[in-house]
Amino acid sequence: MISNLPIYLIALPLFGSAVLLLGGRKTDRWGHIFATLMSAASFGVGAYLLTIMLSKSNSERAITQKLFEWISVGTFKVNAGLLLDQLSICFVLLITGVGTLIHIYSIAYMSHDHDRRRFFAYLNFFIAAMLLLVLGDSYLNLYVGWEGVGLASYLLIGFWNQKPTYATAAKKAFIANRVGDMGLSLAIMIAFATLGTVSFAGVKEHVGQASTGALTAIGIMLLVAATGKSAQFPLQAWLGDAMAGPTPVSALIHAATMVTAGVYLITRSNFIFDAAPTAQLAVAIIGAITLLFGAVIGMAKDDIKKALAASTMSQIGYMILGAGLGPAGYAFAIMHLLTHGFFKAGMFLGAGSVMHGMNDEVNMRRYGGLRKFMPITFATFGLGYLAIIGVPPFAGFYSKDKIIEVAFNTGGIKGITLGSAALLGAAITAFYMTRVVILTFAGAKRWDEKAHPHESPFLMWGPMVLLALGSVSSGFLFTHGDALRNWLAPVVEPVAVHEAEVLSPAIVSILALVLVAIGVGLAIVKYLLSDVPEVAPKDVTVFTRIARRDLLQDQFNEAVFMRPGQALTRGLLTADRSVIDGAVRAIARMAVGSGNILRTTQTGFVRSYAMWIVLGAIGLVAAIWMVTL
Amino acid sequence: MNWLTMLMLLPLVGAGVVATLPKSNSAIARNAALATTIIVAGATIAMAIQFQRDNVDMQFTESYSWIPTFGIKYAVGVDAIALVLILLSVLLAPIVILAGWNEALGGRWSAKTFYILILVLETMMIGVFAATDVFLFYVFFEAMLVPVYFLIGGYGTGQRSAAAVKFLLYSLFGGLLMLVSIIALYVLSGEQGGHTFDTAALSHLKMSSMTQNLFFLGFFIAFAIKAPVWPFHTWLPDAAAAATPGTSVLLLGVLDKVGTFGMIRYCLTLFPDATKTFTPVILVLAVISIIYGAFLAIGQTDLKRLIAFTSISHFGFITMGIFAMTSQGHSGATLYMFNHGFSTAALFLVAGWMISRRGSSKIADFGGLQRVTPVMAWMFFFAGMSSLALPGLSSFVSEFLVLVGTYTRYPVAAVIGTLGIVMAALYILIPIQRALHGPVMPGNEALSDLNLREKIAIAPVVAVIVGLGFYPSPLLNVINPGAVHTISQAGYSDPLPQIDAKVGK
Amino acid sequence: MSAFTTPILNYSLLLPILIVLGGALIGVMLEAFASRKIRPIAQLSITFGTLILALVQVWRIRHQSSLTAAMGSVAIDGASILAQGSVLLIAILGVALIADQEHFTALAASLPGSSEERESIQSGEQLTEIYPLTLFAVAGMLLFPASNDLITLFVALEMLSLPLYLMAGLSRRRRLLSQESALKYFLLGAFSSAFFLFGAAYLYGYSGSVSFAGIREAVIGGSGNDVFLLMGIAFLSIGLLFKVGAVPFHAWTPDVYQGAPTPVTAFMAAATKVAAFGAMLRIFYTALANAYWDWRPVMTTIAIITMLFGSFVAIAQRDVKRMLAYSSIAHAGFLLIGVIALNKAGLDASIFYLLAYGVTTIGAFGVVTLVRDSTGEVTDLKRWAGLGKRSPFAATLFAAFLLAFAGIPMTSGFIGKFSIFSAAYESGNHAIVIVGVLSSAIAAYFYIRVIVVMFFNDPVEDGTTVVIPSILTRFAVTTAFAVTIFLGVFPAPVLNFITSTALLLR
Amino acid sequence: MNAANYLYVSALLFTIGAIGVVVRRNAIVVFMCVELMLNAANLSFVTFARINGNLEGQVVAFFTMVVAACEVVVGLAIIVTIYRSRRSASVDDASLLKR
Repeated sequence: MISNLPIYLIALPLFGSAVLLLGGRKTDRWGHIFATLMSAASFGVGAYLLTIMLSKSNSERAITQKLFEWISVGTFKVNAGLLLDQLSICFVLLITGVGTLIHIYSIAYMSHDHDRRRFFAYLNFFIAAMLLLVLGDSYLNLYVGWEGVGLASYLLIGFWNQKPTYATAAKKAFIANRVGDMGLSLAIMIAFATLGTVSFAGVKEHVGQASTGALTAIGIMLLVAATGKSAQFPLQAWLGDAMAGPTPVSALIHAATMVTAGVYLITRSNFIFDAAPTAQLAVAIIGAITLLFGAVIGMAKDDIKKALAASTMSQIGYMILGAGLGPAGYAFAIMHLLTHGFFKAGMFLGAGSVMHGMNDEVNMRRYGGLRKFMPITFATFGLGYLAIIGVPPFAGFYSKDKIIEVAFNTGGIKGITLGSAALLGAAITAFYMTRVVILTFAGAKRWDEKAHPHESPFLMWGPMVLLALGSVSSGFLFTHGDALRNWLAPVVEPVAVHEAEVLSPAIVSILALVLVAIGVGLAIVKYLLSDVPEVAPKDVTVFTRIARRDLLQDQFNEAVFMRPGQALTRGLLTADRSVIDGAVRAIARMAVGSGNILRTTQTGFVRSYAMWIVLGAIGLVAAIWMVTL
Repeated sequence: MNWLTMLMLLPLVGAGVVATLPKSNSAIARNAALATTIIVAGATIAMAIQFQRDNVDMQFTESYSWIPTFGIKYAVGVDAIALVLILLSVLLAPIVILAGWNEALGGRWSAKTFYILILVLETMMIGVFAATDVFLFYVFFEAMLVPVYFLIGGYGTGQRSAAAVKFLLYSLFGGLLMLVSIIALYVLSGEQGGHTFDTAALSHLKMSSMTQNLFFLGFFIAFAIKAPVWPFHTWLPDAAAAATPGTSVLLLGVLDKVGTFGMIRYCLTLFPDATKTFTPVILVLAVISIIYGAFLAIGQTDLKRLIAFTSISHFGFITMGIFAMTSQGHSGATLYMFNHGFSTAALFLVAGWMISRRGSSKIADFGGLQRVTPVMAWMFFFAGMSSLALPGLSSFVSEFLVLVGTYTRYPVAAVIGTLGIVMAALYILIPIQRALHGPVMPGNEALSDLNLREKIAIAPVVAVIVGLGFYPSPLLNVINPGAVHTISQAGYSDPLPQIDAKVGK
Repeated sequence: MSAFTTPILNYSLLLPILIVLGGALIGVMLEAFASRKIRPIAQLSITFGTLILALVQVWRIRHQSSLTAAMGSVAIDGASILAQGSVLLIAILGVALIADQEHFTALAASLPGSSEERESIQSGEQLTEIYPLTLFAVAGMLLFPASNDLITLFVALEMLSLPLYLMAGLSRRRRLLSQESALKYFLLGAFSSAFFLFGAAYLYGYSGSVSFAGIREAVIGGSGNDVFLLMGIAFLSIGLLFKVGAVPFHAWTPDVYQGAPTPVTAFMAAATKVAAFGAMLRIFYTALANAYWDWRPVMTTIAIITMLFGSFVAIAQRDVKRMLAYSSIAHAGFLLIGVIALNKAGLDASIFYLLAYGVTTIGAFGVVTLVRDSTGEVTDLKRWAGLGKRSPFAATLFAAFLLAFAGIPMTSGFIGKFSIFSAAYESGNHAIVIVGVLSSAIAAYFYIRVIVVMFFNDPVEDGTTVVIPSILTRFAVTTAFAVTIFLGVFPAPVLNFITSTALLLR
Repeated sequence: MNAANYLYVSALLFTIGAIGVVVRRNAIVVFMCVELMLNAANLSFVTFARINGNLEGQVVAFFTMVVAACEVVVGLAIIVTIYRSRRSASVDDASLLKR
């Protein structure tokens, strides 16, 4: 009975999406409410399942549901099956919980858009696909959800695709994701060729027999997949542009849930990475690079959503780093993922609320002093802010510090490098987040007369408040008595013996807080105590300029992939016409040409015909003669 | 009951009926043709239900002496792959007629002639897949060019006659090369115990490896042109761009499958050793097709040509799957043929509707259709997603099977082939962005959305694509035993997973 | 000096030839004595009657065979009966086309453009010498493949050629061209017969016998002077290759095909090929079979050149009749493949191919006779544009004939090509099969081009019309069409008959 | 005298005839050259009859003469017609049909 429930998690929002899409305009009036109900119902099922899981002992909590045999060819057997275990339930509740809140928020946020029904259909579709991603019991099922969320993300980024730049942003996201998907599909192929199975259980069971080389290959490919979906270096470029979508989308998909799928994938594949240290190290390095990369970009952005997006990239870098630290880090990566889900979604909704009140203005230099006009937004955003920069006892403090600590604890140069990067990232985070808060809510007002900032309606601030509550409390709840670690233990199997502590937790915390304080201080000095120009100053250092241009990520992609690709396409187009088809046409021309030449032998003069006969006779005699000789 | 003969006769009867109808009333001809194709589809499904899944032998066999002088038989029968492709053909036929409701009117000749040609073509499509006598196969293989030639040249647009000629000559040339091999096989069979064209009997001929290689090439080049595999592809974009959408659907959806079908049925079973020899070369060609087709698709400015190039890329996948010689690759390739038929049908039919409404096939002439004609835009989007093998749609299952099946034996080919899935995103999303997104371009404001008839036509296509995406088993279970049988006949078995292989040592 | 012995003739076996000759003589009488009014209809019925009677007789003797029907000069065996049957069938269809007197000059002796000519046309006085001429030619064609010694062969050759020379010059329109074609045909024909005769002399010199059996014995014995044999083979072949239009002895073909009245071209193209290849098969399969090492390489070369040349040049043609002429050259090449095969399969295949090709040729030229403007036939390909629109009947039939020429399955041409190629492959001559296939591909190009012009090009309004065919023309082209398709779809009965009948007595 | 010499003569005559056909323009002369070639063949036949010691070759000669006579009838008819139409018996003038 219980094992039949997980499918409803997916089926409910999927049904909602189908009803809204197929129903068309007839559902315009009640579609948004229906979709919200479907999402909430899914959350309800999730919550019920959680209670059931809680009632069982830790090792018996996983629920599997086999639906039907999906693909079965030879030894390649994949069931359409679901796996609800301690790891996936975290995601289920995050997705449906935050998702439902954002549904509610969107009812108000999108109320003036006459395509609201379509928006909710996409949102519901996203919820379903994301749930499939975290519930699939094999890599291939995960893959379906994986591309499904990519599609949903594409549709939602391009929701206002009548604007060509938005449509381009959507396409960019899809393609960057596809590059990652390529990694995932290769990983699945290698897994099948090596282990003969692609289900999580099967791979886990056989992983001990496989060669390290093969496992490393799988791991690297999974990492590629994760970098695409989670906007990690070097496939990070799409995330900033993805902010073209409506803000609730940014909150749900590009902050709280979808972009964290990479972390889920790596954590879910812990058995592979644990057996492939090289791949694991690569994960950690990618995470460290990205957390700095995102943070640097974040410092230079004036667009509030892009600043938050850069922050997201950076925070996911932390999670990936955590996941790359092995058994000691998985739980903290997930923890940071969950807390981040709360505070970043909250901040995005806050940003949406600000934009809602500011005629969709996104440039923070045109904000200023908004705290008076939007007190609730300011409060919830502020709580999220405190959480992200890691001020105790807010959520981010618990999760981020743990990752830094574990990074140091891996020891050696690796530990020091990764740990230092994480620490540095914390300082930069503090700086740019403070900058965002100051530019938006503090200081003098810099908006023009047309804007009439006002607080958002209840349907919008309600969810923000709930998320802020999460930002405040979740960290403590998760770490209290190692609750989350113990909960996840059966999935990620943390090593029994603790590694030697290089730095004690206290020292790490103090170090981090000092650095955060420095970051905050610098930001205050620069943005609160001095005037903020309404137009971004031009006379800045090269470093700033590069940071504003996203560390040249687009220029790099353009120079390395797009331009040569376009040149290659043009070249091949020409080659196809002139070389391949040209050869065909040349043969045809040659045939006609030789026909035209040969027909000149037909002079019309009977004597020349007789000459042919004579020559033919001579030739014939000569030939027969030669043959006989 | 002589199912297959009946299936082949039904469209001919329909064509006869259509021929007696008055020329002036095209609606009657169309209705008669539609009714015929629906009856044929129904009959085929009735036959398919009786197909025994686990029996790898030919079923519904019939055999009559046709030209005893040469040992030629009218011998038909179906195995799994033939059944699947016949199903594809007969299912697409009514859809094509329904979708291209007015296609026949703009042609050089009457609508009546159009439907006669379509029905005759349907007979030949069934015949070419059902033939178990090589000679009979060849007859259908070549003869079916004629109706298509007239369909392209008589009812197409643009450079239709040049395209029709190119199509015909290309195919004919390939066919003639195959004829040499067929003749050679026939003579050889005479030397080894009696002239025959029976496919099964021919597969037991003894040949030196050199002979086998040459014969193999004769067949393979014919099929590579038909499929088409790079570098024999240049006829396809021209033909597809010139033909009416319905004809293009049949051309890309069914006729080209004769090539890949032939590779399995003839190249593999008749010349297993040569297949081994040539596999590396063919895989290279297949991989090139995948990438090359994708690149050129990206560069197209014409909607129809774009779809044609995507098909070249897809045929690369199919070829790769076939020559990977694993059960996954084979089943995947067969399923791919079926799925590609439907996803191309979706693409071409919707593109056809777009083009006929807009009066242009240039992608640049469209823009903002999502706002003007949401349903049509959705359908195009859906077809595009199917073409780029979005998981959950049928083409994903087949594409992934091909890739995974190839990887177990030829990892490099599979890895390069995987690049194709990224490029697929490009070549699908670029036209989607240009045609459906952005502001409404001038000239598109007044386009009408799909009408009920068009919705009815596209609905089964969508249903099949979605249905088989989630639940491919009905088809896979039919295909699998045949696929395993074919590769074991060719002397292959699935590579063991590395861990089991190690244990085996 | 031995006493004079009466020759023993088996008249029933010779009857087909004699009937036709008799009919021809009656025709001559009619031409001389019958009144103008009844002459055309009388000639026509006599001709048809004769041909049908002869055909019936051929059918009656189909299972007989004898070398002694005329003292060893004429071989009546399966092969000759099949060839004679084909010739008669084709002749019947051909005469059906010839019956449309619109094509022929009323008075061949009148000057082109003279008042005499105008008067004769206006008065409706139509000379009908074409019928007896046709019958004489048919008689020669019946004898040619049955000839079993060099004398008969030569006489038969001239018997079929001389009337054809005249017939080529009888066109009503474009008489200068027609006369020119007659002149060219005649001069070159006579020239090649001289070679033929010279070759015959050397074969006689080699073997000491004019009979094929004697030559065969000499070749097997190998005692003669090889130089004589080689010269004999070479020169004799020239005469035959000229008749079938093989390169480089083909030059007359396009000019004569174009200049001659189209019904004559049809008859000539179809029937002459049957007769000439019939004779060629007999000579090479019986008399010279054992010298194959001498002639096969050379003939292979000629076959290859012929196929390629015909196909290539046909591509460049702008005139339908010339195009068909070059196509017939290419087909001569394909038929040579059958001769070279030198096996039973090759014999069967050649005979089937000849029948199929002959019938299709009649049909194709038959359609050409229908496309006219006010000044007569229109053979310029450009002006055939849009024929499919103007006359679907004519265009569809012509397309079918072209597809048969191209060897598309479901037509007789395909079965013919298949059987010829498989026979050649069986004989071990793989290269020629490949060349044959290649030139088929090239040939397809121009057949298809004509279809494009007819169906896919827009009609030009220049007065080109398709006349309503007369009953006989309609009969000829529809029969040709029916046979072409029937032989493509159900060739089994005919193939069976040929396989079980075809045989060359030695 | 060696019989072979007759063969040489015959071959020479044949060659002369053949060359004549190729080089001469007048249709009558061309035709006469063809006749010369036929007669060369006749000479060969007769010579071979002598060499082989049977009569068949001589019989052929008679047939040839008859046939040649027929050919003359047909040939002259054609040439005369052409001459009347064109006022010229040059074979080079009759070259409308080409290519």
